[in-house]
Amino acid sequence: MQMNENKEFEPLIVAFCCNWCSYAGADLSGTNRLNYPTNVKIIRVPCSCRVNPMFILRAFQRGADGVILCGCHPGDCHYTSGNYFTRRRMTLLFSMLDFLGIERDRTRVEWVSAAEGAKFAATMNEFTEAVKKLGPNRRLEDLRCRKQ
Amino acid sequence: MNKNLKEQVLRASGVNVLKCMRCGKCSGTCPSYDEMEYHPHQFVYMVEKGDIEPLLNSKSLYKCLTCFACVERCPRNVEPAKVVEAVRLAAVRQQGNNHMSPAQLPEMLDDDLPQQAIVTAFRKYVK
Amino acid sequence: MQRIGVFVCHCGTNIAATVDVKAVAEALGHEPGVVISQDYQYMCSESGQNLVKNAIKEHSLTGVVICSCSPRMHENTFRKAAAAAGLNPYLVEIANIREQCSWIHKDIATASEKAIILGRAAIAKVHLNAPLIAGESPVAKRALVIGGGIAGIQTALDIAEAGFDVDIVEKQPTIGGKMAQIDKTFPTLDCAACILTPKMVEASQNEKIHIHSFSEVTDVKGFVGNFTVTIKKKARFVDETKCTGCGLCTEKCPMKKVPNEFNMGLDNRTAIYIPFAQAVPKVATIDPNYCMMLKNGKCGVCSKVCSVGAINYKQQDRFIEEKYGAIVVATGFNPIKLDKYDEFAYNQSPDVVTSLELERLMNAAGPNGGTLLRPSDKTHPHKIVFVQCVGSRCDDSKGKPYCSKICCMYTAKHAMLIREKYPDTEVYVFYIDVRTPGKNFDEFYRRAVEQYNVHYIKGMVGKVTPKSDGKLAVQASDLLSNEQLHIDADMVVLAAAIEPDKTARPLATMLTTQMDTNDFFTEAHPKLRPVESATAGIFLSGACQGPKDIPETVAQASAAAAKAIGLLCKNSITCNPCVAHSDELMCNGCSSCEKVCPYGAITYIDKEFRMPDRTTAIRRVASVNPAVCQGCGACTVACPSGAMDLNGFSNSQIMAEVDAICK
Amino acid sequence: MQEAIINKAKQLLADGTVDRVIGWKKGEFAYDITPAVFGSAEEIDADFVYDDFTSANVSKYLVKETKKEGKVLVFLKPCDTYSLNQLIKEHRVDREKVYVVGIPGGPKLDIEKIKAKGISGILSVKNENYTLKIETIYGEETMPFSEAILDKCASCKSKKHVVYDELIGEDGEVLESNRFDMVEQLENMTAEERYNFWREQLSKCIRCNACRNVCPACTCEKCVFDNPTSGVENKAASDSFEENMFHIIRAFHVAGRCTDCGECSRVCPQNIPLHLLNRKFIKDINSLYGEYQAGEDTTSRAPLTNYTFDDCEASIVHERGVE
Repeated sequence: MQMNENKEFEPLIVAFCCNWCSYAGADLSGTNRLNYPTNVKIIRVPCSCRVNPMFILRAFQRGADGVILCGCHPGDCHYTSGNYFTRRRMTLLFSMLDFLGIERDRTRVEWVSAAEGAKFAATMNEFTEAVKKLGPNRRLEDLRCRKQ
Repeated sequence: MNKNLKEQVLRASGVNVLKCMRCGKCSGTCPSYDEMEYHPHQFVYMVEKGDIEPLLNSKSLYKCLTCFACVERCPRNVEPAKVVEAVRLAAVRQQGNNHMSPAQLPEMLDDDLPQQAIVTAFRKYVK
Repeated sequence: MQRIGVFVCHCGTNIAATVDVKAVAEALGHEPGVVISQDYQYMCSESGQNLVKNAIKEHSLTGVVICSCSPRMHENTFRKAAAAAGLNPYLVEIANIREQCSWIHKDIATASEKAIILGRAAIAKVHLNAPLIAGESPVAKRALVIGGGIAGIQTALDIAEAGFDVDIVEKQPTIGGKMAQIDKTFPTLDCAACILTPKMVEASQNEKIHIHSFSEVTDVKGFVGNFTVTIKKKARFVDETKCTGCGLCTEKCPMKKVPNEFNMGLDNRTAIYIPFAQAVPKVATIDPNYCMMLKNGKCGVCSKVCSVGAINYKQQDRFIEEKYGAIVVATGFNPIKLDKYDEFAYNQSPDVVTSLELERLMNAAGPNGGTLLRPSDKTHPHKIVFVQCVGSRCDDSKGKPYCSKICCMYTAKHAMLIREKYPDTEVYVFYIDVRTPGKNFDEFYRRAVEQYNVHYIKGMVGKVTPKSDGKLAVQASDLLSNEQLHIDADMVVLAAAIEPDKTARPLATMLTTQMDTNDFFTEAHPKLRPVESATAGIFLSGACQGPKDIPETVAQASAAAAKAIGLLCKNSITCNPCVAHSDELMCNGCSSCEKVCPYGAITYIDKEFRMPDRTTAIRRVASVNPAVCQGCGACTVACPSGAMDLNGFSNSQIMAEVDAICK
Repeated sequence: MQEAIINKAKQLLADGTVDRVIGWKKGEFAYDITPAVFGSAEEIDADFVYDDFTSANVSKYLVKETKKEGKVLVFLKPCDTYSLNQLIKEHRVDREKVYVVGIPGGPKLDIEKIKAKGISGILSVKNENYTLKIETIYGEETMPFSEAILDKCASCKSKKHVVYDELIGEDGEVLESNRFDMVEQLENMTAEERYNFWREQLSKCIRCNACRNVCPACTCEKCVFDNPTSGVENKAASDSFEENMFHIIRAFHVAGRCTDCGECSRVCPQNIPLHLLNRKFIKDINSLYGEYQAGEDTTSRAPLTNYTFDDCEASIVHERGVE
């Protein structure tokens, strides 16, 4: 997150991508030279079900303005059932964050297959825009981690 | 093709005609088949195409006994009898178009006439 | 103290055009623990790899970060290079600055900035990487085939051919399965028995193949290469080793009114029986539901007539345990029950039969010795109506949602055979679509129409009513001529949908394999791994995976055998070291992790622990089998105490990456 | 009731059915009832209490007690039986080592509500026909029973014992409760209002860990917040984020396992309505994945270790309710 008087707010987006579909989808958008903002930084995980809610909170704590989780489409999980668990976990986690008054648009789950390079880029563009509109994450930040 | 009419029929029947796999079991099972100009499977197909006017004007509408044999036996749960019923309903609603208009009302007012009859007259039609 | 080497690749201009690689190498060189940071034209080239290898040796590196293309491209390349230089390959991390940076961004400043952050994240992660050693697990050189139909027989023969021992477990008293009941096969019309029975004999005579007939799998433990299976050998009250299959007992048995399941109940057998003449093993079995000796102790005729003393009324179920390296499931199919379809009068008239019943009626070894007669009055039928898609292609509430695949072809076969043998018989086939996608299949169907004059009518039978004169009133639609037909038929044949055998679901639970909603086994990948289940070491053969005809079944059976042989050939299997592991001190034994594991890799053991107050207590803790775990990490999140973690993607590693990115 | 319970405890100790009894004893004050383990009839005669303040759920004590030799007798109110069942399901308690006697449940009294009436120096509280006769050092006071009942009892979900060896008194039914009303109210606020509500509540948290320590679902050998290698170790919340994180993670860890016994809010010294977080999860689970009551049985799959192919997507959170 960078905030400057004369500079537009640039959100920091952390994207967790499963190794088999979404990370490959991200690679494909690179191969096809499809642009998305540098704000997005990808972390590779074996499966979307590896993503612990604690990682998402940690990202917000350390200054992320949005967190997006990408996995294989339901039914296509490399590990057959991982993303089904992800779906339930994240639905409940996001609902809880919403319940606590954290802006909904800071979190998202998107299913991106290895063939959907275009969808990956579009999703990242869209998500970055949405988070940009929200402004810096203030409701779920750790003040000690705020950068000056 | 009459899109509104099709939508009306689909909504009234609650049937998804796209589920039909055109096996013809409905017509195979229909006891009034020979009385009908359009047969149960044709009802489903013609509604899907939006080709509903010929059905509205066909006597077939009133030959369906609503015995529900086709509903019972349709392998894909399309429920043709409900489509027939919905088309029948569409026909009933359209017939004559001679519903009463409010302008006619004052002169018809009669102290002896029950109010309910007037209200009903708005909805009803002369066959 | 960590000594980390960072290597930034130009990838020609692929990276260098939009990322200032020199600046990235410079910036990352200042990260904690980094002792050398270099850039190079092509890191994946021979000389690039040598650069990495030399640096590992020169600087005694404890970790390597390569900033280059996607790890999906070259992670293995650099891991191998590290291993060659004496560094554990799992101490290498890749920062993806090509696909996920240089190729998507245009501005050099921001792209370089991002590349530095990605590099930092990889450095933060590699700080926490632990050397991992891929474990090895031995492979038991024996395969189990569950199901002794044509699929199981073919698989067993192929595996035995490769020199491995194979056990076939078959729940019926004989192997052979559905194919043994079939009369002729499409599209060649050769007799099923003539091609199947030699294979049955071959299987029984192959010394590598061990047939457990009249047996069931009751328990499966273990994992790929190392399954322990319990097989229940059901009591058949006949000593298999003594019985010669002479059949005298079956002739003398006084209890002759037992429905003969091999002939689909169309005739009767005796309480002690051999299913059919070519049965393998050719051994008698006593049906305890009908045997008077077993029911009330009165009879004993079979025991008296048996010259070798094979009858043993006191025989008990026996359980044997065996170790296997691979398991092939070949549980096959059954026609569905037709109770739901009243309109076809299947339960009201014996002359309404299923296609499999018709096979028996037409079979030379069947109840009528091969003459087609109506079951009701044993007269010759002159008008036969075939109904396709009975229970197939239905809405879920009405039947099976899938196409049963084989019915179109066997119906054409039946129609053709009847027309050939009894030209005075009229045959009508009511169809929705005729599906003949196979070699010589459509030609076969066309022959039925053109050469044998079978009446194919597009439409469906709506109602069958048995009449007082013994005829069956068939009411059907003819969609092409738009009329309703009324046919007085002598017989109606229903092409019943097929479904997986009832034993498949409990078996899937034992094997921890997956099934679809129709109880067909799910393959590991619908296109690229069609004969493997998602569970390592379990393979799928034949109709247990989906409806199939005989050639397809045999093809898949051999494919499954090839996969099983590939596994059995190995002395040991190398395991992926990036697997989950549980910290026993923290584990609660709550079973949450086990419930989300798709591979059944987690078991629980009772372990003694010293408690803080110096007493000892037995606690239940999770234990991950590294040979079975595939490393998805579902368990790590299900675990509330954080006892479960994943090698290579540990909680602390991922959090270090998050921190580095958010810094 | 107290007498019947004491007699039952002594009888089961005497005939050797059990070796220890988990019940309650008086603390410093009459209303200060705490769980206790009794080893003999004498100890029971001396200290055992069961009255309108005996609200503590003792099922969690079985985790430790059943690790020891012998069988343990436990008296459980209907809500407590759900907790025990959940512990049995998660293999934290060996059912064989527990003898469960089901006893009638509340409503129990909340001393804070009595004190809130300005009544202090309380010596004893008696319920006479649903009027509380409160003896204090300043004389006797009265107030209606209904105004002093615990919040968790006011929204009681069930009077049914889901696990027991025997019952004292009659078994009841699962009740229609209004327990989700407050969650719904919050859901209908704007995000801003919700944020302010929770900041006000959670900022009171002093991280005494009472909620965690009393929670029958929080029985980890070592809590992630106490584990220096977990990456989220945190002994004291020094920032608003940490106040939030502790409670979000705790609620998430018990999601699908929480039986809604309400102990977290009852013991919170800062009166934070923590149960609302758990109820939010329960409400979501019920509406998204079908009715599920943790602890109702010992075999069903918990919602978070289960799935269906057509579960809703996480985006449902973005689509419903008030932004």
